[in-house]
Amino acid sequence: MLSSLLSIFIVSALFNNVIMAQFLGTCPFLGVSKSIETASGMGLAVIFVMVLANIITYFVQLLLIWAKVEYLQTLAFILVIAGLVQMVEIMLKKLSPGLYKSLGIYLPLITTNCAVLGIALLAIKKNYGLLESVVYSFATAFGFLVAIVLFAGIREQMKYSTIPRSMEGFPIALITTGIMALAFMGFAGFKLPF
Amino acid sequence: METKDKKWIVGQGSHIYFPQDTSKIMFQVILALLPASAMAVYVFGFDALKVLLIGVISAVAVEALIQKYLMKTPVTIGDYSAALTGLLLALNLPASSPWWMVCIGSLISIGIGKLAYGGLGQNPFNPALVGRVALLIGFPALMTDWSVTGGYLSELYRKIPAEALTTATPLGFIKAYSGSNFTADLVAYFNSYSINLKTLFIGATSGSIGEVSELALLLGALYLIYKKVLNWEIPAAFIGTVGIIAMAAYYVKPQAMLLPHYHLFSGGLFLGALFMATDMVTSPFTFRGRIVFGIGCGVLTMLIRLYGGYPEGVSFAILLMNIFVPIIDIYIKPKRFGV
Amino acid sequence: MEIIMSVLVMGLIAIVLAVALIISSKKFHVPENPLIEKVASLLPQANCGACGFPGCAGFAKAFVEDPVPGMRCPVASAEVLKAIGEVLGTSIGESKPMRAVLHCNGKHSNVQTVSEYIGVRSCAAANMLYTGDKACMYSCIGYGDCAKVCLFGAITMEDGIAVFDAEKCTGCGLCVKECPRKVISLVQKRISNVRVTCSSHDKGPVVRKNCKVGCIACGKCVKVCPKEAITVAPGSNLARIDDAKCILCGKCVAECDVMHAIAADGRVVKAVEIIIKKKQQEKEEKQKAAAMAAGAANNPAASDTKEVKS
Amino acid sequence: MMKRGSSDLKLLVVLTVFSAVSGLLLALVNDVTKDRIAMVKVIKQQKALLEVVEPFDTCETETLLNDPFDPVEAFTCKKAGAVTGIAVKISSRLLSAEEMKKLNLSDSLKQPQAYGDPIKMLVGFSPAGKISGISFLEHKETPGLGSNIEKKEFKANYAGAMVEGKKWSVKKDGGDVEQLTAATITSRAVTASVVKAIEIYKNKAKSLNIIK
Amino acid sequence: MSINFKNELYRGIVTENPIFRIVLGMCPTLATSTSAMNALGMGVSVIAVLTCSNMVISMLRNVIPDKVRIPAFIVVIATFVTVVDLLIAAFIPPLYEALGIFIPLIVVNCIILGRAEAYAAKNPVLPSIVDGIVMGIGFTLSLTMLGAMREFLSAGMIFGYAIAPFKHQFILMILAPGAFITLGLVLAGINFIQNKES
Amino acid sequence: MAFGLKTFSRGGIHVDDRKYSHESPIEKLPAPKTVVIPISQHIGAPAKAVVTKDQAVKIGQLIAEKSGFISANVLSPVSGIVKAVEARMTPTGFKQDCIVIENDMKDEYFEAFTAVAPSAEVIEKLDISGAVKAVEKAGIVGMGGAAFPTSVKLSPPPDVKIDTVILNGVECEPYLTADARIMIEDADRIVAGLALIMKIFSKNGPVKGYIGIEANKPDSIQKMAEAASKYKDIEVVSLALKYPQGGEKQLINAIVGRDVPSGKLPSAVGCVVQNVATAASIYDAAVNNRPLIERVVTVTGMGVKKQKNLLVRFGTMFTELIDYCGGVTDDASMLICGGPMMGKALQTSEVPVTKAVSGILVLTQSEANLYEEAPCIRCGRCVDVCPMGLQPGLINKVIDAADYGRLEELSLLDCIECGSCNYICAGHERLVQKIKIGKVKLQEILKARKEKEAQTKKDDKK
Repeated sequence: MLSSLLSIFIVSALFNNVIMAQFLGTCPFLGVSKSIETASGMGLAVIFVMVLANIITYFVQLLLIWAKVEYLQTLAFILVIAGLVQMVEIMLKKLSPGLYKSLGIYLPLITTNCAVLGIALLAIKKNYGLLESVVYSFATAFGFLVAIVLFAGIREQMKYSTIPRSMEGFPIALITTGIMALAFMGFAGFKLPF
Repeated sequence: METKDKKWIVGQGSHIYFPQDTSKIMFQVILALLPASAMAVYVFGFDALKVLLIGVISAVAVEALIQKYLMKTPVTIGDYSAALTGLLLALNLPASSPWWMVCIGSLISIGIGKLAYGGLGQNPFNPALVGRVALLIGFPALMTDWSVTGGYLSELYRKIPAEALTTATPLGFIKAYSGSNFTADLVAYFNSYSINLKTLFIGATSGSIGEVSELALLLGALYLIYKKVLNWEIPAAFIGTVGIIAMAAYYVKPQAMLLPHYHLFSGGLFLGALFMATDMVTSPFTFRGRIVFGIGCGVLTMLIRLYGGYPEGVSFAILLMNIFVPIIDIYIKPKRFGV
Repeated sequence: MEIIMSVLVMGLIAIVLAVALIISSKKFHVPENPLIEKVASLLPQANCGACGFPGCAGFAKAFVEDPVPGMRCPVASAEVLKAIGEVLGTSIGESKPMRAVLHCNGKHSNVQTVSEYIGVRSCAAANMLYTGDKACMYSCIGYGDCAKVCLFGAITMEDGIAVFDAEKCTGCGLCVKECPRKVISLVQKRISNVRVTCSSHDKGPVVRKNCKVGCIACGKCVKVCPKEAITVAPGSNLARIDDAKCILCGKCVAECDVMHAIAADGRVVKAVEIIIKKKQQEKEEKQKAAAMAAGAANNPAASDTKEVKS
Repeated sequence: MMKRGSSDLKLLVVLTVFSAVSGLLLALVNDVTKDRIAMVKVIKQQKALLEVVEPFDTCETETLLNDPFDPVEAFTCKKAGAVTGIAVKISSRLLSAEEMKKLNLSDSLKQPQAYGDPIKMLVGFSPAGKISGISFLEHKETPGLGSNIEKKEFKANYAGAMVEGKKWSVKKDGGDVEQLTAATITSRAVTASVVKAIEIYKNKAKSLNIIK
Repeated sequence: MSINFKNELYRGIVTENPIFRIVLGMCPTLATSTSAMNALGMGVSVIAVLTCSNMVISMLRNVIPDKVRIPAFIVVIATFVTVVDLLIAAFIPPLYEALGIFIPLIVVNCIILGRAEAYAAKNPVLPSIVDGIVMGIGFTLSLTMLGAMREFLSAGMIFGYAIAPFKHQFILMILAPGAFITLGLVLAGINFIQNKES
Repeated sequence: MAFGLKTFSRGGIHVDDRKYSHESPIEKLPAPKTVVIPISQHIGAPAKAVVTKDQAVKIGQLIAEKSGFISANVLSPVSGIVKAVEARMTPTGFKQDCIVIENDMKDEYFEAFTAVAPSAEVIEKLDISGAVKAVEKAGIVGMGGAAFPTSVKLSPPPDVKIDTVILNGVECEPYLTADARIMIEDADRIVAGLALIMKIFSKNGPVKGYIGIEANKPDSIQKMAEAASKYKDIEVVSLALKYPQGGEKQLINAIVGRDVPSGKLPSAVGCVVQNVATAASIYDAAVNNRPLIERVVTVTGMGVKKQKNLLVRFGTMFTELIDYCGGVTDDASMLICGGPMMGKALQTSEVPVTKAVSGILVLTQSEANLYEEAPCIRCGRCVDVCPMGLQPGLINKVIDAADYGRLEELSLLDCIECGSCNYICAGHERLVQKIKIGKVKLQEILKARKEKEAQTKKDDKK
């Protein structure tokens, strides 16, 4: 049991990295990666929301199955996630201004982070139980955090180089992501020993 | 001339300099790679020479053309960096590589890996490795075609069944093999190719053209260390880590693991550790950072070799560690004086 | 049945959410700068992050509290930006438009060089090491530190000095702050401008030695100025124009005809041309008169040589 | 502040009405499409089966191993009451001892795994004990290397061969199956899965009294 | 209010092209441009969703309170996405298999919410529909272009027709790194041309 | 270079020492016809001129008086008539107020002085209460190059306890040999000076004296060791050849192994460092009442015909020194005041010798670093050689990108501008110059912040 959870964690955090291999969450990845500080803030916020969203959508899914209306999945999930994010933001602002300052400002961005909805849907598709689902979402979000922080490191360094004019901004960011994905291909076909 | 009226040049100190600049460094690295290149030609024959020449020429041409016509900046092929990238890329390819594949590799290496970031010194990833890995993923069949048509190796292969000519490198064999009688089969396999530690070290094995002869690579590296171009930290940490992990793995599970020295001498480890990971532009600034970088490369290499899908992980490991360099530079700083 | 179920489920989720939202927004209400909300409401709310800030609210917060020039929402249309400007404008207030001008004309062709400079091509660096390439210690160094800081692309470097585009200049003053030689100043943005194109405090002979177009503080311009806008402060060896008093008559420009150390742009150029033409005519007339007088006294050939000399 | 209460009510009503209307709309669309989607699924399966077995009228599905994502199934296809073929859906997934037992497979079977995720495949058998076809339903092998299993040349290793006529392992391991260049692992995984399918087929055929 | 459709179309395809100029909706752009056909399918789905949601949001823009603006918009969008999803599953099953999880993810495609916020919430119905169509067309065209490029390089085909004579395919282009690098290079090329013009 | 010699622990470079003039004995240059004396030859506030035009002065007469705590007197090096007090070019590279004196060649002294030969007994008997005053009066400043007023260094705040006095005879700059020659020819005076300094500090407890000399000067070491053997508690330390060993912090680290904390003075670890030439002049001032009017200057580099060590009066023009050495060669291209690492390039040789001028260096084209900047290839050698543990390459990039806010985090102000990074740089990047710009910008930022803090404090009080 533990080893299967660990394997879920490693596979989804590294080998099947949400950005590098799955194309989910690319917008915030490219947008909020100009400095390591904001990137790690975004990453932490994603972890927070993704785990929370996966827990709640797990129960929503149970409700949908009970009512035999599984086709409402997308609609119900996104509604719940949007509402959830908004609520968390409001509550965090009051309850923990410090945490809000470091995480809260990233929360609205997460509504449109397709990784949150995508992972919620994928967890259902993979038939994960509650615990697996939590580990899965945490690992994926952790993979996002790692990827975005590393990417932000490279971008901070690129600030000091003279990128050709046509390459500035999105082009070079995309190419960098591409080469990072190239390196992550080395994890392809990993067979964990457990 | 009168001292009083002399027109002097003014600038900020130091006014004298260490007589070893970028182009000299690059040139010396190229020199250091010559033994390995010569060995490649000896082992693989004319094919290897062809790949090496195409690699260098296409890399230099790509740099010159892009700088002249696309970027409209001064052409900097005189600093030998493009030639070095081309040479390293070629050394990382199999001898059977078709000419156009080498050219595509150069285009990716120089165009995307280097010039897209503004040229020498600004690229976060090792250009030669970007090209190599892109080719490996883009043309997997061609990149794992180890057939030879000339040189020492073809002489050697004449004695064994023709079917074996396209089979894998030692590491490739291990990855493809999953028998229960591992060690015995391995010995049989190596015997059939007359591979032993000595031939591995000197270079009579299959593989990328530059990686086969650890002896030639070490010679080049010693020259560079003597010339103070190469830092010993990264190779030492890298090779040391690989050795330790290989040994540990062997002692934990001898029947399923390779003897440690095969891990050291049969893949691209020496080429990677001595010449690719030590690329100054894409390795950390500080001594301690370089140690961390080397260890990281070693760990990732062994992870990929033991559990990954690819038989060889040196290229991926270095490329992955390149991603970490900015973070290493930020968090591992030199120890300041008086703090 | 299924249809009813579907409506019920969605309705239930929505109600629960709405109630939770209402309760939490009431219970956890935190007052905030209303401007931020106003600006945020004008933004596209796509929360795409393209501006580099975490979401529209983050952008609005940063924009209201600590606006940096060049900061903008790449998705919003021009009208939106204008509307945001209006919201903020009520609190910021208008100021007089200014523009930057250079008080030096030390082109490479005008100044002497005393030594060859190697090193960082930056005025700040060169200023710490003598003068760059130029002999004058008060000149524009010409390595373009000002052009580098200009956010609006209003400064270009031509023949070793900075050239300002009056249209693009917004008078933000960044270049004035950046210039290590302090040869840039801000003046009112008017239809044109008259300025002394020299900052040298050297004495006349030194200036003449170093530069073809320096101010030697001869004081001719002071005399000709109808509004007493030009002064030569004692010890400074340099004429300065008080921008507030200057009426752009252009007389000083015409007067400074030896060193050409006062320059004008815009409409004044025409006025100056007229004055110079007039002066020329007067001079010619005078000379003619003198020549006639002289010619009447002596032989006519003498007057010809005189003319050539002058 | 006065407006607050009413605006809250409005908020509640709008959101609820929106969601409810959306639910209604979706339910209607679902009503229209659900039969069609179910049909599409059936057609898809039939199409896949037709690739590997002789034409048939009806087909019985028997789930041998119930797994939500990767079930092992056997299809008995009949035309005019006579069995025209048996198809086995299987994947290269590593089966536990318990599962092996359930499938009635001997423990000695090798189970090498594929390179990527398990390769799902459908192996069809003719009543005469010939492999009538093989098709790969889903795989994540490296494009250009492992993905060459889709090629006719590789499939020819299996399709058309008699169940008993071949040594079912790759040449590298001393068998008769021509492995793919630089994709031994994949070839091995496919072959091992085919062996499992053969065993299942044999059991099934025995129970149907087609072979002894 | 008269609408010049030609101008609007130019806006959607060139000046405000969602992928190349505004750089929105990266996830589906990268994931579904593996082949021209997939890209086209995704594009058509986006056109449908974008047009419908723009229309409905524009109609209801005065009813929706500000506080639940985003949830309400998302509900509208999600509804249409699910409708499209179901319809594709029922009537174009091959496309459904190829696009997989990315159809539900149209919900969080920044383009749709972005247009809803930036345009439909402020404009009358007809212009909003036009905006949805032109933006959708811009998205579709650029996505298809990318898809065609990647398909050509990786398989030597466009829309499934083999047209390239070469034997070896550059498989990298069909994988994740190829997606990022191709889009990066295309954007750089557009910048290059633009810089040259100005 | 012998292995196992003491040296500092972090960074540093091995430079070819090129001490061409090491063998040539100190020659006395005749006093010039006109001397130009800048009123500011030291760190700190400029002195205030106390003479006027046409006034007659004698050797050792005060012509500019110290103004402020960190400042130094300026004495006349010749007897003659003050011709002008005006701005002239000085070796700092800028015009400064100078006193121009026409030499009447009479060499009359303003005050009488003695000629007591240095010995341990002399120092023992000496009443040191007036010593610091005498040093101050004589206008002595550090003669290693920094020109910090010596009297200030000799009178630390009462709560600071000094237990180690280090004489800096390292002369780690290549080319320069002035200190090495003084140590050979004047060892007794230097050691006596050291003993005197130790005596000044010994009122708070025992003081140990060290003389640090690099191992490439065996003759200097031998002479100094001989002289030091006559005194208690003085040790000559032979140091491994490594630049910048002459830096105060590096020298303390090399000899007593203490690290001066960032932003602090050597006195924080109980140390005082003095140049050897300074020690000699301290002895002269305190014991013999001799004013500081001349110093030894090395004229060297391949750009001058003959490399020499000259004893010259302050105010002598560089031109005269160079011409005395046979003038410049045709390919001479750089004129440097000081050593090649930290010296300042000059635009003209028409500048006077001041207290801080330890050498005049004329470099030829092949010796000098005349390369254009090439891109940084992150070789990391600058980080390896930085004696202060900074990251010059990164600092360079940060400054290039005008990201000045990050400089504080990179502890830029710790930089001692030794030029090691500049020397080693594969891209010939002008790192020191960049760092100098960065320091200015960083100081601006720090100042603005301080002002803002003060403002908010004020507001809070309100």
